[in-house]
Amino acid sequence: MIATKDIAPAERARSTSFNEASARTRLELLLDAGSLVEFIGPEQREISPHLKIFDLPEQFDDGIVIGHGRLDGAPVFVAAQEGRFMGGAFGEVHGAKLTGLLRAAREIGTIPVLILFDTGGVRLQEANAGELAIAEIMRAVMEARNAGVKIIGLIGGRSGCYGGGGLIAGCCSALAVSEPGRIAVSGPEVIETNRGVEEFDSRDRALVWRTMGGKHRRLLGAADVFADDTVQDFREAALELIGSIGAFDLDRLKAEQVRLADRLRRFGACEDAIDIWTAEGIAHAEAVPELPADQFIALANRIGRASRDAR
Amino acid sequence: MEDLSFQHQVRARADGTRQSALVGVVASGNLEVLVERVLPDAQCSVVVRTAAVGFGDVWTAVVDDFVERFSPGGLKFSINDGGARPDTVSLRLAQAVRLIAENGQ
Amino acid sequence: MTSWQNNRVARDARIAAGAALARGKVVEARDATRLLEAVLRSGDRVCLEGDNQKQADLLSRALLAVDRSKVNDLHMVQSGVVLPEHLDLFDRGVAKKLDYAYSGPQSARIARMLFGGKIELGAVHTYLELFARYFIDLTPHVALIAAASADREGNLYTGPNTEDTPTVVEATAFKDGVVIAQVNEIVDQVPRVDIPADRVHFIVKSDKPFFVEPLFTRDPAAITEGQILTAMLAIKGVYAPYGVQRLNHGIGFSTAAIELLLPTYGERLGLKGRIATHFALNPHPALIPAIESGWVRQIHSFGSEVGMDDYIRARSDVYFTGPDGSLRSNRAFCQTAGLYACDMFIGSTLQIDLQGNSSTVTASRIAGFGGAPNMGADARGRRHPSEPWLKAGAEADPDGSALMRRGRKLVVQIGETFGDKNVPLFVEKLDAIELAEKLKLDLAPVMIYGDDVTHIVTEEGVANLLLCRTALEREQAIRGVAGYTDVGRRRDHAMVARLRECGVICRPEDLGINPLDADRSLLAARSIRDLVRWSGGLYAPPSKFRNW
Amino acid sequence: MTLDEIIASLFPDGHQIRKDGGVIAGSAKLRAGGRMLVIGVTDRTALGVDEALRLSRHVLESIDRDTGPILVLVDSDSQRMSKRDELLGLNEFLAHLAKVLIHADMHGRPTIGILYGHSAAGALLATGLATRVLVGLPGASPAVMDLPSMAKVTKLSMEALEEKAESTPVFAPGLSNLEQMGAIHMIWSDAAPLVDQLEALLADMPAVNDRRDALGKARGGRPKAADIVERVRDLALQIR
Repeated sequence: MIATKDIAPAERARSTSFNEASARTRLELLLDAGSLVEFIGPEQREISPHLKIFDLPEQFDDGIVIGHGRLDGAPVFVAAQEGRFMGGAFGEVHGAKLTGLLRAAREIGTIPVLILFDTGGVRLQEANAGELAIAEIMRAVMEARNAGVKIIGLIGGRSGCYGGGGLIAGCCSALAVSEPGRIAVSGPEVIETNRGVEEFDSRDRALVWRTMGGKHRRLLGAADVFADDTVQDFREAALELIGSIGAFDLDRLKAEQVRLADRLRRFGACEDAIDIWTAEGIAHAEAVPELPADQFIALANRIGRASRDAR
Repeated sequence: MEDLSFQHQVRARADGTRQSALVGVVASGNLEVLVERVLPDAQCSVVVRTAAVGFGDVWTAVVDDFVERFSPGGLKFSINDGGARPDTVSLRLAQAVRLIAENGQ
Repeated sequence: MTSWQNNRVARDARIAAGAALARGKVVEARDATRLLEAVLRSGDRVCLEGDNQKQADLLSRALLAVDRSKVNDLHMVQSGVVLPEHLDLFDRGVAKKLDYAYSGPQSARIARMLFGGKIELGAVHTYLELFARYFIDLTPHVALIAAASADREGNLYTGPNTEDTPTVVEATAFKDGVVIAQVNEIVDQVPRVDIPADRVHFIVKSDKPFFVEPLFTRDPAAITEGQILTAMLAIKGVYAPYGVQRLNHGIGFSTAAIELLLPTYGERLGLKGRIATHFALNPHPALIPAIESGWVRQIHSFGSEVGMDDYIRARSDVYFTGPDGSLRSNRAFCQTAGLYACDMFIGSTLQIDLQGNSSTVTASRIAGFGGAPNMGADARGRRHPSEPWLKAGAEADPDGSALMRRGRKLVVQIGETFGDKNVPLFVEKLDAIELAEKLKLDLAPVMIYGDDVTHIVTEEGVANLLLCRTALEREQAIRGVAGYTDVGRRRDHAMVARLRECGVICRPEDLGINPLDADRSLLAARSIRDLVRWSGGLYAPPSKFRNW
Repeated sequence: MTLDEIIASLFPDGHQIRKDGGVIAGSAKLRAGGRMLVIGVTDRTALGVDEALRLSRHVLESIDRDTGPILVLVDSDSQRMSKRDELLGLNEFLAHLAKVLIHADMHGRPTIGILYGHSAAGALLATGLATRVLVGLPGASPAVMDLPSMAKVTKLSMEALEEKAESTPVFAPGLSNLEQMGAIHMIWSDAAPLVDQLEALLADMPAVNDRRDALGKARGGRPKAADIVERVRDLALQIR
């Protein structure tokens, strides 16, 4: 295959909000122009076999686009969840498409995988199938990484990266996240329901974002790159990560153990993200959410937490 | 859910060479339209699966106007509808025709 | 001997009774109910200030707690019935009769209570009507108002949300009434004097700041392609041909879309400086990009909006501000400005009938009128000319003498043919009529009468009703933009085609607009975050609108 | 069965297994010889950052120190749903535990999960579902999503949901539903000594490859997953 130099319509990618774009548009603009080829596209009509039980509408691609394309000429596998269809949740077919992609990537061993998360977690109406699909994806991610595959998560969609999606993200080689991106296991409403509005007011969106949002995750080192909310920025983040990820081995898991233990020790008693940021030596921690992207990136780099070799 | 199907004879074949295209997403008040170039040039079909039951006559009117206006010969439109408003349906159908008229796969 | 100062004597007696609970004018919050029991008399007309943005909530609760054997059967005369306590007063029998203007969040409950006979209704007014009646026959005996701060003499600072306060105080204080203010804080010196101390008799310091809701914030992220198309049609099909510079916008998403298209689509059409330069409008965050791009020269406001304080302060060329730098709003003056000084009102509604009458009443809700009917009405008393006003007048009466012909205010109804939950905008018969029959009202609650409406804009096109010469033309012009609603599908296609030929109806393609270009990329801001960026960080949106 | 009964029945030849704040850790002697690392969650404890990190530490220490299979006993709540856990990045802690278990399994330390009580959502993903073979004990009551919560979100009545659950294993709680999915490989008998069943499994461990999709297909619980996985894999391999 002849490497085509970056012919992406960078201008469109630069002016398109990743947060707002559809799964397909994200991929079209993220990859080199015209290079996206879908596997089991919508015309195959591989819909969920379960939604009809609940008299709910199906989507032809079951809410996930998978395929391959090129990034600066080099081949990549891609998967993008559509966060607007059932909250991007994992169902049987949705999950199986990603599992198949990851298993192929493991066998090939050299082609990186980009996962554009946009999910509330398990799809309620097929909860058992969805939960298991997530377990299979986690396993497939680790098997692929073990075989040398770089797996990069890009998180900036409107449904965030919740539930099992958060666990899969935790299994990836590296993550890029934008300000509107969120990564967590339990959603804000779930916490409020379980703990009461005094502990967590899910309608206080500033609280939600500073607890789970992209900036906090970047400062914690849970994500390695902070992207501005454009598709072009995520493209550049993906390229940067592909270029910088090293090989996976047991030492990384040991390093992750140390990294997470250190986090618990330092911040385990903090009540709020602002306390954590303050403990990191940030002078006006309460102003972090308002920082523009360039200033925030400079700050995050100065704090210097990353998980690149420790995950 | 309700299934609806419309078949039309049309004046002319739709522009473009692309074999299929997809616009929209299935969500509340929204819909996806999958358009495929799979029919003879003088035919058009629209197949709908909708969450909003009992609006067959509105769909008929929307599809009639659409076919009259765009003459989408050779195209099959498959719709999954999350209860979109008629104007949104018209817009997505028009977007689908535009997208499949582009060059590409 | 006839006494001519009974009211003043009675007022002094009320104040004396209340003074027993006060230190100077200051009364502790815990004594608020006792204060009201001392000052109020059964059957009093009471204004319990309920604005859009500023609620005398502590005084509402205090009034609700009065001993019913001491105070009952009050006649509430207030513009906004918006807090649950406002209606609890009637459930408890503290109040009996109601004259009001707006009941947004309580619209369903007020309908039930009216139907159940819990409330004796005077009338539902527009703001200007109710304010006018404060000075004629509905003058309050006692006004319970809200302000941001007070000094110990009783000078009040209302903050950016001055709204109704000056009007209520004027009517009450100068006609032997008692004015009681709840304030968020008592300070040595107020930032500016909005209400002079000699009109204020008691001050109660609230335990927490009065409740303010962001009513005028529309998240650009929720604006649809349909709303963008409709906004493009309005700009190119109405604003541009009439050259509308002085105007009022409603608070819906369609007008928010217009605000966000001005610096992009409007700029491309070369309309900057030619349209939308002077507004009677609350500080809509969605207008920030247009202001920052130099479109907007001046805005006068009914009230303020949450999060806009710093922005307004820094843009005093555009907004009205006090010596302290913060916004000075005034509902009565802004309503008057909207009525007499604006050439156009554009806003959305819930129902439009075949004559063009519109209503926001549904069978189970009485939201009241607020200000829209004053904005959305031709001002028959207007005498000054302007280009849009004269042009509209000429369209309505092409054969009249130019020197004798009245102009017309442009009253534009904008909306998508189907609203929330696929409810059609166009109906054969307004729910307001059904409601009037059910409640035996003398008058159906029509928001804007059809004969005041000049244009209807939907995603299907623009209908110019000024050009219609017969009732039948008018009906078909309305059907002709009613899309796939039942009303729209029952159009006379031949007549609609004719109306299109003579320019009564303009389709997108007639205006050179391709519906497929109605894309969210046209919006100058696509998120609240974008608005913050446009404002240079001065706009501080409330938490519920954030995604960062 | 109680945890003590289960441990006694699994390891009649002796064990050093301790419980501490809902976390189980230790090792036990296998009848066939050698030892087995035993970890787990008990007393329906919610799995939060602290618990997950202790469990992963036990596994990592054992990887450096021991050989032999690893057992994960599960009677947990869901993940801990709290502000503190999410603030600290619970997703990383749970993923880390799963990764450590998966890595061990792939590198000569075969993993077995035993679900003997409750478990749900993120807790199940990080423990039982991260093992090679997940065994269910009679009476276990996993619930990915509980029906009352589902009723709230779907706006369906409990009766309607229960009726739907009759015809499909795909959403309702319960061991047999998860078994039909392929998530639970087998359900052991509590009438026979668990040690025999454990030894039989260890003697005949399935290959390290994840075959749960095929199980789900064979058992009729997941009609499409295995085929979709295969089709995508084939398509993707063609680009080599």
